[in-house]
Amino acid sequence: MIRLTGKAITKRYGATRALDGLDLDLTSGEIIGIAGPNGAGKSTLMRMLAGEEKADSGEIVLMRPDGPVQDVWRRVAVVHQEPHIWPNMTVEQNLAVGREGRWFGRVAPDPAAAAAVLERLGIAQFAHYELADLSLAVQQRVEIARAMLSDADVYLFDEPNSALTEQESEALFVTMSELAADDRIVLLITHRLNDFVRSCKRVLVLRDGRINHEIRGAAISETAIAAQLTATHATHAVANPASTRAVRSAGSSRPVLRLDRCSDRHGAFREVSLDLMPGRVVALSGVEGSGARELAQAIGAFRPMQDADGSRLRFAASVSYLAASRRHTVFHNMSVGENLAARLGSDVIGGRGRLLDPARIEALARRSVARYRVKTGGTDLPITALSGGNQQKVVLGAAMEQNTDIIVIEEPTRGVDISSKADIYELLRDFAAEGRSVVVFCTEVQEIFDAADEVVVLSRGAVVGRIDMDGISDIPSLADILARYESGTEMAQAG
Amino acid sequence: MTKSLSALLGTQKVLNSLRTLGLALAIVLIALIVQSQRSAFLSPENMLTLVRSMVALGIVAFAQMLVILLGEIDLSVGAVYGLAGTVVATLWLGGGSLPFTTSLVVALGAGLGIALLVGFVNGFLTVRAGLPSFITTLGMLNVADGLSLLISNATTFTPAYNDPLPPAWELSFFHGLGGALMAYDIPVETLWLLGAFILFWILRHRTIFGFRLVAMGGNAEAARVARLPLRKYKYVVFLLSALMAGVAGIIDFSYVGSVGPTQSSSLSFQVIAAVVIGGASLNGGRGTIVGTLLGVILLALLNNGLALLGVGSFVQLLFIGFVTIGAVWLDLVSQKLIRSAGQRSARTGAAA
Amino acid sequence: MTKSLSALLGTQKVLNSLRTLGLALAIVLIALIVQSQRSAFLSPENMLTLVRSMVALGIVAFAQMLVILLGEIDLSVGAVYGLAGTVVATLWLGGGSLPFTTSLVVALGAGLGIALLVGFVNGFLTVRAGLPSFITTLGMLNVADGLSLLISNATTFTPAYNDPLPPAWELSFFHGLGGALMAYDIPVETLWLLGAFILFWILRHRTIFGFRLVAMGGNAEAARVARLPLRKYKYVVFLLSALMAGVAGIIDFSYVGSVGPTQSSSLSFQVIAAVVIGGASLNGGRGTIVGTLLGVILLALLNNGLALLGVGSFVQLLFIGFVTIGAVWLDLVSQKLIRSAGQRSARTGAAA
Amino acid sequence: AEKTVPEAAKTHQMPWGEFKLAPRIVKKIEAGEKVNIIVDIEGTGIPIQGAEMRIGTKKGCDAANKELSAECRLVGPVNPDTTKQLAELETLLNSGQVDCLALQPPLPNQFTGIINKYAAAGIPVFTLNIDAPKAKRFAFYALNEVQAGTINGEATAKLIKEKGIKVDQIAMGSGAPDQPWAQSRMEGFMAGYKSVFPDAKFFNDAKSGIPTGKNFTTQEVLNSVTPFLTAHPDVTLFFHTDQGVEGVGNVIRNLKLNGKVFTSGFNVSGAILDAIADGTTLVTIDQGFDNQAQAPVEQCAKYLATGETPADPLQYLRPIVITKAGGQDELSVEAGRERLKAASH
Ligand SMILES: Nc1ncnc2c1ncn2[C@@H]1O[C@H](COP(=O)(O)OP(=O)(O)OP(=O)(O)O)[C@@H](O)[C@H]1O
Ligand SMILES: Nc1ncnc2c1ncn2[C@@H]1O[C@H](COP(=O)(O)OP(=O)(O)OP(=O)(O)O)[C@@H](O)[C@H]1O
Ligand SMILES: O[C@@H]1[C@@H](O)[C@H](O)OC[C@H]1O
Ligand SMILES: [Mg+2]
Ligand SMILES: [Mg+2]
Repeated sequence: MIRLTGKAITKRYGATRALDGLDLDLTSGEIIGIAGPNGAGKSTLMRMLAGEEKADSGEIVLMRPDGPVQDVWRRVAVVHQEPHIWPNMTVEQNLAVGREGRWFGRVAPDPAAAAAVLERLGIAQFAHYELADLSLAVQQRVEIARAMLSDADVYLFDEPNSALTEQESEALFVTMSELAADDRIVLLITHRLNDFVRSCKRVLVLRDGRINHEIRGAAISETAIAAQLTATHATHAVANPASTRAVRSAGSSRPVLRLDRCSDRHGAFREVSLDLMPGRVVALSGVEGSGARELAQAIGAFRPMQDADGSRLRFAASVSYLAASRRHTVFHNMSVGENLAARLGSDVIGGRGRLLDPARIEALARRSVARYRVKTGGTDLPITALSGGNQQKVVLGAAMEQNTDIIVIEEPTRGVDISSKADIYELLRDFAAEGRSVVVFCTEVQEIFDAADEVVVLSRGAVVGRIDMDGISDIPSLADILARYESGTEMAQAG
Repeated sequence: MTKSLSALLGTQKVLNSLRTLGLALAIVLIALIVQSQRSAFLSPENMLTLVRSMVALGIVAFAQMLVILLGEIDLSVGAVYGLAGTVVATLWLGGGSLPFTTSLVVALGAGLGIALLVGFVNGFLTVRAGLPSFITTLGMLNVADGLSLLISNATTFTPAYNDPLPPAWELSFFHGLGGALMAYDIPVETLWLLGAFILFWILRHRTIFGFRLVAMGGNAEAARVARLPLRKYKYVVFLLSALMAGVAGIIDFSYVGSVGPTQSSSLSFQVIAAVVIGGASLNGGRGTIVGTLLGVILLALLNNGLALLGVGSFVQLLFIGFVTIGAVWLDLVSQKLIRSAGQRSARTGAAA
Repeated sequence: MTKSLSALLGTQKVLNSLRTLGLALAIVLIALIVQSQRSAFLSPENMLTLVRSMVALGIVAFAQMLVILLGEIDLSVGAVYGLAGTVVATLWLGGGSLPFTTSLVVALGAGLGIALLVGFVNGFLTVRAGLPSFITTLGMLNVADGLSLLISNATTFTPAYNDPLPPAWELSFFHGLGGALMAYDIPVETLWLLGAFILFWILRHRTIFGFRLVAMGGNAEAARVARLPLRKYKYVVFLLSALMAGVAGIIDFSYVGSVGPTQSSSLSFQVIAAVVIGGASLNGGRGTIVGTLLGVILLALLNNGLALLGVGSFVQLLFIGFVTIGAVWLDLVSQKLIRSAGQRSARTGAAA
Repeated sequence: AEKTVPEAAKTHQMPWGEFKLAPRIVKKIEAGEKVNIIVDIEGTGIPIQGAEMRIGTKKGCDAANKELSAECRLVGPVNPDTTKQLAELETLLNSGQVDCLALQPPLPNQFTGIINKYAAAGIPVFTLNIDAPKAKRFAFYALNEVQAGTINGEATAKLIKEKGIKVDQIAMGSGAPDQPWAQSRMEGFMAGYKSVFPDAKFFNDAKSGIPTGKNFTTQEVLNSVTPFLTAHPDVTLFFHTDQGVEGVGNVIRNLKLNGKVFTSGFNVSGAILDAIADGTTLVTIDQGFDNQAQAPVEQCAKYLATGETPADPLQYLRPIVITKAGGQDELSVEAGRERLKAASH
């Protein structure tokens, strides 16, 4: 058995206490979950355990049956919240970095092991593609593959599946349990509470830089964890989608955008017809390569789209688009406030004489920070000082403040904690309620269930199913329908 | 007292505004040393000389800073500087290889026009063809140099002694562009520097244009996702940069009173050095107008100081090398000190 | 047929290796044009001249490519090139400002030693002080130039006519470093180019070192987290770059038969241009040795071809500008074509 | 037009050995084809120098065509660049494009190797402006830099004496203080000046010239000499080794030091002449860049047509001294203007 203990770990960034005398005692053999609101210190803890940064004080000990380990970090493998990958290198080369082996010759990972891992994660066909050309979901799996390929005692997974679909996550959890069964310490951080329920026997709740609570065995349930997480804003119960849904489906009239047999320039999807009705949230769903993500990008005007006669489609409605990867949404050189204002025009942030008015930007930033529940020491802090989930809230806020006719978001609540998720769905609904339209591309069934009024399922570039969420009462049945559409066992029905 | 200090330093804003403190410090230090050796340093005449020597470098550097803010580079400015002056001279005075002459006003228009044309080509090739701006502007540097030599036939032009002599009003108008002296013998050129500084400061720090340049330069991909008009802005910065180079070439021509073939790459180099010394990042997304001005001052001061001291040319090179490195180092160290002082005080403030 | 084509193009690997096809195409095109105008172009003598003119540029560029691969830059190479030659000359031949002379072997050691010292300082300031390498190496460019002038006292040295004349074996040994002719009148210098190409190709494409440089240049933060020895590697590339500049300076001294104060910045500029033309990204993470060689060939070919054609020196600048841009453009277009062909075939392959 | 080539041209005994004119050149001349005379200078874009040498080449060519049918070309990098110039020389040699070469190497003796290669290939080489005395060249056309500096020093000193100007200290500067020609001019100037004022005090010596900008532009001179003169009020005479002297004149005017501070130097332009008329500049030496290019081109033709070459390889050209009033062996400002016009049109 392997045991990892941490004593009084403290880490401060300026005035922020990211870890505040945290104590930890973990043993191998099971997947241990770590839950906690955004900014609680989860990723910071990971960085300390992996030795990527030094703690201000405290002690971390890794005890193997043959004695304590000298450099703990050598025995730790990490899957980071934002993939730490090399966009200029191929998938295969990414796997080889840091474990190149011999000094001379062509550098490549152990071919058998690499092929097996890539196969298992379903990305073998991309082995020779540069990562810059691949989606966040693939990048995330490359990050996972890197961890899998290292021989470690401790495996840290920081929101490893935030961009993965149900099936892809499932495969990941199987692998994780195998690791645990192989007597490794496996840690899982996620905001998808269901993940804890299905794979953990022990869940630690981290709040304000300390382990605050522990739930074990049968006591682990979504409501139990949620209760711990939302303890401070108890008023924010998990949203009840069904109640609001009824109101919204009423006021539909003319579509905000009408797609009539539209196709992707590069053939990612073909002959898609779709009406975006005002007041409604449409979810696009489909596995990697189905064309769903590309359709979202095309509606977001981020990718060229052709209409039925092959000419480039331009639409009259204004659109704002938010990509999945924060690498592509965060202006890392700017402050929180500046990020919130970055998408806005001079009509909003300009003052007299159309010159920028710093006071106005400041006021707007403060308002947004409150509105989107960003946990930050101030609007003038660099955005890189924020936790992953809080960065997501900032970029989401920036996109929503644009006030366009349509908003298209990939993975809207990626990395966002449970209580803020509900807020965000509500904000999306409010946005739609003003006669506008929301399109989301989600990989998580729960999110589709919580957010959408309508689901469009794609497979191999074609729409294979449309689901009106009015008829869906629970998540398992939604998952079931989605799975059947995606595997092609049920043909499309008129939407 | 520590309380108020901490309150002061704790705010990120103050930290940001102190960014180029070390550079300013280095400048003061050098000035003190020079002054202690040569009392003529602070004389009004020398101060005027110093400021005057910054004019071309400064106004070209401000615009270059915007290019660099976007993560691009404009190597062609030196050549455009030369080209604009040469075109004005050849068209106005004749004697080059053009078969006709024009009035001064037309010549000035043509000079600025050709500068803008180079800027446009720089923009076009970078934006539309997607070439790295290093290549685009390196190519255009050669093209502009070649054009300038072809048009002028490598002649040196001197309006005041030209044959035929231009009309008196043209001569005095041209002299008024940069060379004429105002009260206290301040040359008109210095007004251009002042004007450009104010203009570019506003552009960078008080317009949505400058704000977005920072965003685009910091993360072009995110800018694309946010649908910021990246391509349009690229055109604009290249046009601005070329225009300022053209203006600098013309007003320097006016001040000096003559124009001839110049080695163009050296100005480009100095300009970029000034911008980088001033704290801008060649990767884009970081850079201020005040920093750039400080970079320009440092370079001009060094040359002025070394000339004042009468140091031999070989040793001058050593000085320039060491001082450049030293000043930027000082800047970096002071930034770190301020930052950690800020954090410490923020911490005690939070603890209290 | 389409099937096999798609199978071929579908493999991303082949696509990757076709990266610099367009550049190679541009070179062939230029060669064809020159040959059609001047049959002397393909003569063995001219080919030798052409290859010879690439030597210094090439070996310095290979090392510079590694620096650029890391996302850094080394502006000091031109100055180090001059400094190494000057130090060797002054120590060996006397007549500069040093009060003593040494044997050739010691002088050579000192020449390379001082090059390495500059490389070390470049590395130190970039790694330890955290200065941008643009500043570090710009500073060291001036320092090395200054040193070179101070040490040599701006003298021009000619070993074969020196007073006192060095021992005959030293003269012939020195001549043998780069100037001597081998069979078919091939100068020894060309062997250095060949050797450097092979060495750096292996280093870049067949060693962990090269592989990690790509990783570090592509994402320094990820490299840090993966515990790659970023700082050590930075030292190494700056040392390598300075060493190669020193070697180039010495073998060019041997070939030319004399050395004197030269303008150093132009070599630095050419070297960086060659690397960027060869497809390397100044942001790091992208660049190959074959590409760099093609960049070097393009620049050398242009000079050679224009001289053969007898184009005037002013018009030459226009050509150099346009052709540089054109070649890189062609490269880009061909890359896009190949890539989209690959994607199309990959898709049809996947659909089938 | 058939023509025979004299034996003296086909083989010629030079101090450094026997020269054999390339048979292909002989054939060319005999067939009446145009011979190629190439003028290769260190910088075709250097202010004043580049433009005047271009004109000199043309004038030389006109004269050459009286001897035989010739085509002349001015080549060389735009700005000094040793590597580039060398590669160009090699290329021209290999492609048989040169029948006679007039060469300005960037530094003395720097191109010894390539000159010898030309000689071995049977191509006559003449040097101009900067010499390679150790190489197999036929003759060198330029000023004797030390002598020209001395003449300048003497002329300047005489004027100072004549006008009763008080000179405390003399400084010397150059756009290229590291270059041999600049150091020679400064050396000469010191000697010439001291022949009149043996106790003259110099701020610096020939090896430590004040740098005034390596591109020889007026801007650079303004930025360096202005502070220098501001800081050194006791420097009342500034000798400048090249066209930067135009800028020094401007500095004196700008600083309102007319009548207190004076300058002398090299080269000629409208502005320099005006500064002489103004009295801020005392003496300038017009190097006659046009003559420096013209003479070797003419000599090329002469050798190929007649086999004659000067007995003394050092063909120093007469320095053209310009002062306000002119005088014996000196041009006045007006005469200077006339010459300038002639040299640039
Ligand atoms: N580099 C940094 N500089 C300043 N503050 C930081 C830095 N990194 C983290 N913090 C702060 O430390 C706290 C903990 O951050 P951390 O990233 O560990 O949160 P988290 O639990 O992972 O949140 P999330 O679920 O949103 O990812 C936050 O308040 C954050 O703002
Ligand atoms: N042993 C070998 N000898 C000669 N050429 C080889 C050898 N092995 C591979 N090559 C060829 O050399 C070229 C480049 O080599 P390599 O495969 O290392 O590039 P790469 O690693 O894909 O480049 P990058 O690291 O930039 O992605 C390819 O065209 C490859 O086919
Ligand atoms: O007079 C100088 C000339 O002799 C040199 O060759 O180039 C620069 C000139 O100023
Ligand atoms: Mg986190
Ligand atoms: Mg490789």
